[in-house]
Amino acid sequence: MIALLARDLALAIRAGGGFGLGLAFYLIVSTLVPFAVGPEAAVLARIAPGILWVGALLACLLSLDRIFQLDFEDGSLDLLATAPIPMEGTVAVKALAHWLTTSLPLVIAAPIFGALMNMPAPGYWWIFVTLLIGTPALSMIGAFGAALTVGLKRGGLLLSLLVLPLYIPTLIFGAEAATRGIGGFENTTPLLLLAGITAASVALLPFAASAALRINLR
Amino acid sequence: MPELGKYAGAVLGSWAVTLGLIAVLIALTWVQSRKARAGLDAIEARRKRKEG
Amino acid sequence: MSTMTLEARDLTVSRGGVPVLEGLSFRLDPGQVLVLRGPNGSGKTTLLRTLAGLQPPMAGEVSLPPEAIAYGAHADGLKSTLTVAENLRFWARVHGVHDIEPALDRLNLQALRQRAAQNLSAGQKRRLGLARLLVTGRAIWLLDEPTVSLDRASVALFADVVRAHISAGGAALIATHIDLGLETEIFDVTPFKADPNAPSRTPTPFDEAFA
Amino acid sequence: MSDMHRTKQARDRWNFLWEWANPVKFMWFSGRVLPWLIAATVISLVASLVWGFFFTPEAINFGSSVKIIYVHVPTATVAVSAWFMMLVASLIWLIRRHHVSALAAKAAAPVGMVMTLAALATGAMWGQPMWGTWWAWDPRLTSFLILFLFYLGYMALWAAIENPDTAADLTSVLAVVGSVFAFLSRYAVNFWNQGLHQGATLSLDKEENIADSYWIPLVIGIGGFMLFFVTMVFIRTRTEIRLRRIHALELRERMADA
Repeated sequence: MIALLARDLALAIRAGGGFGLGLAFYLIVSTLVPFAVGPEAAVLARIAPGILWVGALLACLLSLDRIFQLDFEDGSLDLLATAPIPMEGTVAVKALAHWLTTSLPLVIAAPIFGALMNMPAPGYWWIFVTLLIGTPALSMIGAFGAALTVGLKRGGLLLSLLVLPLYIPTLIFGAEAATRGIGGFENTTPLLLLAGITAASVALLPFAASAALRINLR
Repeated sequence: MPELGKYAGAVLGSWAVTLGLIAVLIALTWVQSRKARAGLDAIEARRKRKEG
Repeated sequence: MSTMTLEARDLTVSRGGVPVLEGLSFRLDPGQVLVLRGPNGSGKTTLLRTLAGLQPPMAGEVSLPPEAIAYGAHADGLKSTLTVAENLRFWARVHGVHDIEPALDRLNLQALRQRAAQNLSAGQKRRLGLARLLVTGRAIWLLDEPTVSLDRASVALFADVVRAHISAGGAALIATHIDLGLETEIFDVTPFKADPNAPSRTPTPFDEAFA
Repeated sequence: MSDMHRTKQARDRWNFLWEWANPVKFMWFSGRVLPWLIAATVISLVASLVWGFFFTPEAINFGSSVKIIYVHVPTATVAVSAWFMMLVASLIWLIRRHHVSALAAKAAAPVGMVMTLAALATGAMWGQPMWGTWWAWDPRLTSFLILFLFYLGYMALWAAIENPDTAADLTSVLAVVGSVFAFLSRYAVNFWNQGLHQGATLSLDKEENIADSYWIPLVIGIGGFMLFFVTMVFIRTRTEIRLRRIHALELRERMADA
């Protein structure tokens, strides 16, 4: 499984694109929002955590279809399915690779982009923490969606349609925890719920995703 | 016709929307059902001819 | 490897819910090479995928020891940006094997080991795909047209590899039209073609099994 | 020993239920039942709608707007029930591989979606005069919007996959996972906004102290919309079975030609 992780990371690094594109998209979204809502600092500061969460979610969505698509096309997935690694492990490792290459850079960049929106000081910390806790769920749910649509020719748009509703609880708890934290309110409850969603997704969704993959390989 | 007062628009509107949506659903279901029935009849007839 | 026998009993395989081959019974013992023959679209690939466990059989059963199968498909599962050695090392590590040198030697890939897979010719890619079989450490090879795009010398090389594999107690089931010059048995699947209109399959207009 | 025996007996006793999952039997049974079902649907729907529209008094606080509940509450009830039915049917398909079950889930989705849409539209029209806005991010409204998105995704996945068994498998997996997330969303949305909506819609009657005059037509209406749902699912499942049969026969013809 470490071999698979190492390979996926090597591929992402050599293909370039991987981190760069998602990060650039995130930056552009964060830049466009002030143009749309106006430069007023107070307004921007108020909506910053929400925008940063939505932006991270969309940037994460961009590269989801590549989690399994390339391996499906070049036959690697067939060979992995007959390899001694359980399919659930393959799914979990690929979701982890997606998190490391796409989501983690977003988590690190989010506080910096927060500065563009006049986010108050505690915001840097809270946006980082909530994204750090929440993005593994985004990657895992995304891997499930990618597994469902891997055999389809134009699966990209369908993938968004399937995955975005599944992102709603994560988004609500993540943005809520960040907003409350910035306002200086108690935010243990949404943080715990966010962590709960991440833990449950990482524990259970590999089974659903590997079932979907096996169905698609038939 | 009962007197609906100031809510007439809302009441009539929601009834119209609901009944309209249901009508569309029934029409769609009916058309699909007829098409499937005709298609199956055609293909079964073709099989009969081939066998007989 | 005395128990490494693959056996199919009264097997029916299906593609898209429709049976393509039915009533297949055969066994593949260690040291045996079985060559699958049959026209294009006759279901050889479907049969191999079913035996490899990628799809469930429609009827009948397959018995084989666990983790004994190495499947070689049309696609080699190579990553174009990785080098020959990296590609091979990946599959070796997945299967818990550490030494890739013998496989590189046997398929004459040593000179190419640092070349990225995207710069290989079709035949070289195929050789790399076949080298993958050696690093799986598995006894029963299921190969789907393994000699496509190989020149005559490479086919001979491949035949040597298969010969060495079976003399070490392995076995191979190969779908190919080429004569490999091996001691092989031919298994022609044509007679087992499923009759889509067989009366046994459509007893009533709406059978439980739709297709 | 006796325990196992008893389990087996219990299983035999319920076996007749599963036989209805056979397409032949389903076609026969649904063909026999449908005329009665349609009659019952028409009678109960007409009764409740006429009663609700013409013969209910105005509520003190709500005026005639209270009449909207006779379309709003039943459509909302069916919208949620339809998703539950699809979840159960998907599980039956995944576990017992009865084709009719998968097709019934597929058949129910458009009905559920239309009901969700009707509940949303009537809710918005009720909200406009009452809350002064068409749309509020109220937990119940929001949950229904999310439910609508789930219906959309489910139907889009069915439409996108060519092989019918693969489509049945994948949509069933989606229905199961989606249900969990829909449930989570319901709680997340509650947490996120406490809302303007009536706590429980039926409690409205109690405040007015004239419970029965609102209640009886509403209950008949819920029953009528449920019957309507069952009728539609029966008809649509029959269509799906026929389409599936056409698909199978065409495949067979193509194979025979090859």
